[in-house]
Amino acid sequence: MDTLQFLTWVRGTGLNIALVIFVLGVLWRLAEIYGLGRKKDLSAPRNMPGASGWATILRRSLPPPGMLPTSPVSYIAGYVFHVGLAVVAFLFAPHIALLTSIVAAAWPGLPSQVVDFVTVVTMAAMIAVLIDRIARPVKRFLSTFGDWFTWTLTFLPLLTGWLAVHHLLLPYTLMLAVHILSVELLLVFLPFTKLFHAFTAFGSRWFNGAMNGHKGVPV
Amino acid sequence: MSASLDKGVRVLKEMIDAPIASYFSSCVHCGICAEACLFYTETGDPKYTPIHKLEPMRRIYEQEYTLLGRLAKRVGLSKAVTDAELAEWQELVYNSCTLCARCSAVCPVGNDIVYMVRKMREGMSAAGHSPEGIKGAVTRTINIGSPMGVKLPAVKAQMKHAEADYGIPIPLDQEGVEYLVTLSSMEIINFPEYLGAIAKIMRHVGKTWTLSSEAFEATNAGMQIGNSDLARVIVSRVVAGAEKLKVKTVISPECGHAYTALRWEGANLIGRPFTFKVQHIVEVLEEFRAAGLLKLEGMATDRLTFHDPCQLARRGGVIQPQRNLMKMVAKDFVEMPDAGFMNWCCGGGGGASSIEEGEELRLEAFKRKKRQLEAVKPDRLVTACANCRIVLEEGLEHYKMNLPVVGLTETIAEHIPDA
Amino acid sequence: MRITNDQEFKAALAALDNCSRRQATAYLIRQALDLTPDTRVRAGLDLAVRCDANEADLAVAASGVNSARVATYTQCGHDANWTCQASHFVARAAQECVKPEISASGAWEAAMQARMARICQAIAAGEGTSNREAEAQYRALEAYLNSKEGQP
Amino acid sequence: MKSVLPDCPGQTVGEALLRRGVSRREFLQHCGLLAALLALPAAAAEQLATALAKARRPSVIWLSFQECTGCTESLTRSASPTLERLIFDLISLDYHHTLQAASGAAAEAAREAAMKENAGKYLVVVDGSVPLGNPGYSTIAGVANIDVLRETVKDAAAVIAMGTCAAYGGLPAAQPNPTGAVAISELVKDKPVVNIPGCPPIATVMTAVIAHYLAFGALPELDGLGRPKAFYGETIHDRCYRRPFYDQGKFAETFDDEGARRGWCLFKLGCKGPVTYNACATMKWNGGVSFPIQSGHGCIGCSEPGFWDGGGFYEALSMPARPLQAGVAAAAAGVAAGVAVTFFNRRKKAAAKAGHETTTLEDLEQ
Repeated sequence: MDTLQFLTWVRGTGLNIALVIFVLGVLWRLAEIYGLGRKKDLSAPRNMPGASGWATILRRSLPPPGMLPTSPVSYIAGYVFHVGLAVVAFLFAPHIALLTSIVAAAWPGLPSQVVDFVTVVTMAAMIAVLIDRIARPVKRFLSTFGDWFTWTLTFLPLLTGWLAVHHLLLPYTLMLAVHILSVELLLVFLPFTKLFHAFTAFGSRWFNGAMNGHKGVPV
Repeated sequence: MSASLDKGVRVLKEMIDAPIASYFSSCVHCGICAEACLFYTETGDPKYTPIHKLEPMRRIYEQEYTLLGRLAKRVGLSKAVTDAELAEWQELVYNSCTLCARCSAVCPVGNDIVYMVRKMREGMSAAGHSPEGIKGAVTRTINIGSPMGVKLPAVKAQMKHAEADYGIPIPLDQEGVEYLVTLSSMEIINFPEYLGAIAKIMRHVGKTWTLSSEAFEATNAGMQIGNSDLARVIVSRVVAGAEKLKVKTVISPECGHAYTALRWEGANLIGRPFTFKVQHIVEVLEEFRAAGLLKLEGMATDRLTFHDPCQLARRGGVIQPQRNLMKMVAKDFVEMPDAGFMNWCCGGGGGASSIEEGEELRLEAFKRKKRQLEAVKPDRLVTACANCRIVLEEGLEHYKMNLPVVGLTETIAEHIPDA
Repeated sequence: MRITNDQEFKAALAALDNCSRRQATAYLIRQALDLTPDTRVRAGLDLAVRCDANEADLAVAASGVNSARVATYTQCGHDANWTCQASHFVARAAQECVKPEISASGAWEAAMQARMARICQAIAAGEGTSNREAEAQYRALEAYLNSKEGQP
Repeated sequence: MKSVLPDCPGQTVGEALLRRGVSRREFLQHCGLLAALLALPAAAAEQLATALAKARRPSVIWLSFQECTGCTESLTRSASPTLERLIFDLISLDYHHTLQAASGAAAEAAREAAMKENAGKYLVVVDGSVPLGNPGYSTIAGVANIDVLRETVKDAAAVIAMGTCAAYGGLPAAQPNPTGAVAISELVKDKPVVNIPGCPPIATVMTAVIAHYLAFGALPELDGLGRPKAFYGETIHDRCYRRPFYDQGKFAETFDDEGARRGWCLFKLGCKGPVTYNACATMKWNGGVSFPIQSGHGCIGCSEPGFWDGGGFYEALSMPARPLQAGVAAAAAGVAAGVAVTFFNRRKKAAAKAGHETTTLEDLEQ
């Protein structure tokens, strides 16, 4: 298999396989989780402005009072790499072109140089959280194979994409194929690892917000 | 698998619902919950990381309710939960967790960790892995009616004493009054002045009220140990008493978990909504204040601060009322750092204070409260939970800090002019 | 002088100066000393009856009495031992006596805590709720006042 | 450098050029250009000129197999007498069944004669792929391509695979490859093979390779795919004059929109420039007039292996082949599986609940 065939495979069959597993996996996992249901709360609710599931979905995007200094790396590098991932994934022109073909909607992208800069910053932030995971006793204590594995899964698309754009290490065609393959691996594993928080974090925040909101506590 | 373990696992399977599944699926092992937990921040031991306290429950969730978990269990990659493991976790689930919910308030993905610990305790207690101290409290509550073995004659003696002290009659078993006042054993035993303060306040605002000979005890050790079957038996007594006397409102005493047990868990335990309202005494006082019924005299000139009981504030939604009340009686009211919603636990909530073997850890955790107090240097510390009060006093005594601790209700009562 | 009820009792306490009130209250609390084995409480009361007690001595005594008080709390969820609880209330009563200033309401408070201690004893013994301590306190206060009158 | 120059009698390149009226000055200029194209240092131009002038015209045998003659067209259709034209004229093209005057037995006799006279010294240029499926798919004078190739290459000095078909199999080898077409490099293992892919290839590349060979007696440096690095070292995208628009995120969305008129990047219209290694963007076509992207059409990647099967010409490189169909099917299956798993999990939970034994005080003590 030469590199163009490899690229063709990852763009065609490979992507199809990855998308099928991703879509199937996401729906399966969502059903597995939310299908369990919960009991109705029979206690009399206390209404309080800002105490609801929806409010918590938004509010939890910011560190609660006093928490930022306790885990600065988790928070700051966490923000940087999450925002960075979103920018790189959704505002890079070739990615938009790809998504447009799937969701039939288009939006303006950012100049390549900006995306390039964001990619570097994002990778730096991811390395920072990795070092933090190794250096911080709690994080190291909690870490399992899954944590290292998912970090790698997330980092590879950034690294390979950046190397491909800069024509480093491997010929562009091969690197582009490796890049797409790394994204496919990410898609395949996302529903079955902690990366699934990309979906469930919103549900979790909603439950937390709704259940405490019932008590009039804006969590 | 022993019968008790089997039972515990089955209870956990029953407990796992969509929120718990969502929470376990969302955790990214960021460790931020540890930073919110005083047992971690004061000891630096990572095993006290809140989400780690749920590890056995997480495995049962994965093994029973997820595709990959079932596969992993089948091929032996995921080990079944054992009795020895639950025994090891007992310390984490009870001694080092006061159900304070700070972790639930900070988790970036929104996990309500304390909700899970509460459910985890259901399985732990069913499997026979709960601390002797809380077991004793539950046994006494079921058999005697109070976690501390208080019987009606003792209550009557205290009533008589308070009547003598304040010169106000204390009604018992009066039907059709507005308020049914409940007590915690702590108040009957250690703080009888609470009862006198209530009598004084009720006379001042002109409200009708009563104690009940059947439902004087508001606490619920069944909820602390985390067993709904037993908690249901206990809460049913209050429900029966309140419905028998046809009161409009049941007042939960200055006790944190009693409020959670009555206000939030009660209706769910008995499986139907209450026919009466449940309010914490602080909420009732706030209503009196807002209605202009509290005409207080004099202001304390010493520096006062308020310790928020977790179950009242973060878990109960009562945060502003106590501040409004404090400002009525204190010229110099200062807030500790993180006060209110993010307040730090005294270290003895959720049944932890009745676990003898947990005392050393509790005192270690108290360092957080000590720092908070040192930051504002108050002359007196006010709170609204008898358990907080004693845990605070013990901590202050241990660290040789000379700081009186008083209850909010009696502080308000002190400023009510003599009739 | 004869004291027959709490009103008269309160009035008599209020009429005293600070030192006398401390002395009188300490005598009252001593009526309940049989309920505590704690030497810190006893020592505190011994100091309180002396009019020459200085603030430093009082502070040391107060610290000891406070430790005795906190140590005898019945912790949440623990089985109540009413006999121990009686000693808690004696310590609590004694605490008022070792404060630098003892107000009339503080003295009343101390007396009530001592009565509470006696109630605890009654509960522990499974007796009724009749309170013998009030009468004992009236007599003790009368005796104190009479002894003071005898002095120049 | 070991000389493999053909030591045959006849004109040198220099003599032939002089006879055709090319001045030494012009010749030197051409050599300078060639040196630049071959990415040689400036001093090499003089060396190249000297060596080239002395070189004898080599015998070249051109074999055409499964091809369309487009490669030959590319070489011969130069609008003006360009350098490649001059050089091309100055080899001794002894066999080329499209261009030669002779036909039939005479033509084949010419090939045999050239091979015999220049054994070990002649060059073989091949355009088109060789069918391995059935020898009868493509024959010359009744002889299967594979046999002609084997016979001709036996005594050759080197082989140049002209065009994508010869280099990689090209269009005949596109799926499902009915003739079993293969590239020349898969059949010739004992002689140096230079691939000059492109559909068609740039003529100058071939002349430059021959010039290099004549001047230095060796083939130029090749990459992993057997292509001269000097021409195939960078992608079209790297050298494209529209690259700044790509970097700014300015793309033509259709062939007649404002972006297309302004000459923005054609990436979204399927340009394969980013994965195509060729010199079109720098050397251009028709005497440097233009190249596909300049004329408004994206690169189709014709010089890459398997380009025909590399996805639609008008699908952007980042585009998946057919994601929607699969996605919809997966979504449907996911919903069905979700309903099933929900039912299963709920039943399991209900069973645990039904099996609930009310906890008594004794249970706490287990």
